[in-house]
Amino acid sequence: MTTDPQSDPITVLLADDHPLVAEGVRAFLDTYDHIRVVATAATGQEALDKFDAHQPAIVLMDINMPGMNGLAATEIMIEHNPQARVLILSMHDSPVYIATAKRHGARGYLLKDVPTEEIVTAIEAVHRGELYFGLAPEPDLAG
Amino acid sequence: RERRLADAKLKQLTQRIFDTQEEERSRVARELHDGISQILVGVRYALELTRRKLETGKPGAEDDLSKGRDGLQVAIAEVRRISRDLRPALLDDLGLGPALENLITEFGSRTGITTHFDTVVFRNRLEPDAKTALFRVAQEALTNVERHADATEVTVSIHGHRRGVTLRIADNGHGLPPAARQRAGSGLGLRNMQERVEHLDGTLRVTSGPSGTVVEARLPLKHLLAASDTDRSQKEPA
Amino acid sequence: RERRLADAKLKQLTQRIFDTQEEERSRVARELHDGISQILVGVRYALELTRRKLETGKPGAEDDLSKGRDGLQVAIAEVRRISRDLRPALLDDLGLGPALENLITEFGSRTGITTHFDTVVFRNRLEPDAKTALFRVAQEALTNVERHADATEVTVSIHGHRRGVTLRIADNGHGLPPAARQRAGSGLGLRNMQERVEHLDGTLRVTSGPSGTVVEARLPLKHLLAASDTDRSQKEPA
Ligand SMILES: Nc1ncnc2c1ncn2[C@@H]1O[C@H](COP(=O)(O)OP(=O)(O)OP(=O)(O)O)[C@@H](O)[C@H]1O
Ligand SMILES: Nc1ncnc2c1ncn2[C@@H]1O[C@H](COP(=O)(O)OP(=O)(O)OP(=O)(O)O)[C@@H](O)[C@H]1O
Ligand SMILES: [K+]
Ligand SMILES: [Mg+2]
Ligand SMILES: [Mg+2]
Ligand SMILES: [Mg+2]
Repeated sequence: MTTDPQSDPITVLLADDHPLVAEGVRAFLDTYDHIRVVATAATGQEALDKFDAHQPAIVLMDINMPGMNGLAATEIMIEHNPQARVLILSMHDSPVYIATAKRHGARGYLLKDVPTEEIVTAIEAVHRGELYFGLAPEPDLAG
Repeated sequence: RERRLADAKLKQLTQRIFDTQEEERSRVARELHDGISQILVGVRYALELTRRKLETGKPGAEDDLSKGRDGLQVAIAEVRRISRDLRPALLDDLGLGPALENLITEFGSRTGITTHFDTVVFRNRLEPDAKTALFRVAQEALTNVERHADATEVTVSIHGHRRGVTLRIADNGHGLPPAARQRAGSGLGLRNMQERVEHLDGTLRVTSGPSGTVVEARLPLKHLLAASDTDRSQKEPA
Repeated sequence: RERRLADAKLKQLTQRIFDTQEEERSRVARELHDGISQILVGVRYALELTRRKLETGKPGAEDDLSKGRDGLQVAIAEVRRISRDLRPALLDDLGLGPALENLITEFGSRTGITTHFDTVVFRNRLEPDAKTALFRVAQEALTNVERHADATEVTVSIHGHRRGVTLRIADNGHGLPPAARQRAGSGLGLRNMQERVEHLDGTLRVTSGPSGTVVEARLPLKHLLAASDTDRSQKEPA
């Protein structure tokens, strides 16, 4: 991908309850000039609040979080802000999760253990207005 | 004499119940200890090597790093599998329907048996105990189909109705052998299913003939929690 | 009638095992999925960052690498703990004595309770079922000491004798409350211990007073396998 120093960076809200994961994703994204993590959240509710406060271009959303989970938060977020671009980032590889995320209005779904560059690729795609459900979850789960 | 025989059988059964529990613990403990731990230790070596090469300026650090990363990938995939085999998160996160669908899909691709899944979506939620029991019944029944039925097709259906909820697993295999039909076999599978279902005041029916076997578990209405109308977001699924 | 009673007892036992098993599965599945997996993913991100910094010549690669290594250490320790809690490899590899010793040492350092371990080395080996049962009894008894006894000291002893083998867990806590003394409590721990021991034709005795509680499990001689004289190297320990 090429970076355009002229344009504003893509703002990202990162919601994940696991500090090691959140820190890791954040530190990795920090090495890209065209992406900026503007806020982090550790629960679904916090994600909703931070979204309202920061109006990020992209929300990177974990599923399993204490209290309201990421799927419920996504549904509510999109109900109130149809323009919100939510990209799920989860350990769950079952197509059922992916289908549920889609139904709740997510624009993309990524496994936490894909090659890390793919997170950047997906953020860019969703930011352009595309959907990103491209990954084949796992061969034995297809169908 | 008959009494002594019955006692001995009871004892055997008790031991098998303890044994299967202990076996599962041993298996998972071993998978973690001999599988995951070893992979992770391997990754650690790769990282140590990377560090040493970076410190001394020797070449090849990137290769060791990428070896470490590959090992980590394997470990992550394995942990995922072990966790899911123990209890699929789907069951708690999304409910019985999705968990069954996933179970059946995996079963089909593993065994090559053609699978069908019918579900009449019902807007009621199942109690956690009922959800777990029905999932375990389906799991046991599918294991039996794989091991004993010689079937080419299996249909699983779950639907709610006036009197409760019914789970049905039907295969087109050769049916139960006469001994098993009288539940005289030494297997725990059918017995466990029955125990689970009856404990929730439900019934288990196994019917079998040369054209296949049907396992049907019914649970009474009281295990269905009516969906509150306000809870449209399905935050706590069946 | 007696038979029906036995059936009912078996049913209860089965149900109890289902419940504890399901709980254990959920707990371990969650520990793996929400704990280990997340740590490993975190490590992966640290490694990816290291690689990116090496590739782009940005500074700090070594720090990220060492962060990754630290996370890996945590994951390895956690996997080890989960595995050992399920079933310690020591029990199968080295036998009951070492497994108990390890259990007790860990118990002491976790709880701060002073521990003593007495074992009269006996040259006989224990059957696997007996070994497992006694280990589980000790585990349950120690859990109770931690949760209920308010004790400052606990002594575990195991010794073989003419009539079999005796395991004893004695604490200096405040003893069982009256209700529990009649086994009227809703706890599963004491009941499970008794079930396990009686199943092997042994006896479980719980005595309790204001100066503490003693849990004593005895198993009959038949569960001891005489050590063959040639087998002095103890290749298959108790
Ligand atoms: N779908 C089926 N088709 C044909 N035979 C079956 C089927 N399900 C069960 N059986 C027969 O019934 C017997 C009892 O089944 P059960 O599940 O109780 O025990 P098991 O599978 O033999 O052993 P376990 O389940 O304890 O590992 C089986 O041994 C098999 O002969
Ligand atoms: N060492 C002990 N000291 C004091 N009280 C004890 C001790 N062991 C058991 N008890 C009492 O006996 C009761 C029954 O113990 P039991 O292990 O059967 O159940 P529990 O520990 O309450 O629950 P569970 O073991 O099923 O998690 C306990 O609730 C506690 O009151
Ligand atoms: K950045
Ligand atoms: Mg999470
Ligand atoms: Mg079976
Ligand atoms: Mg207890």
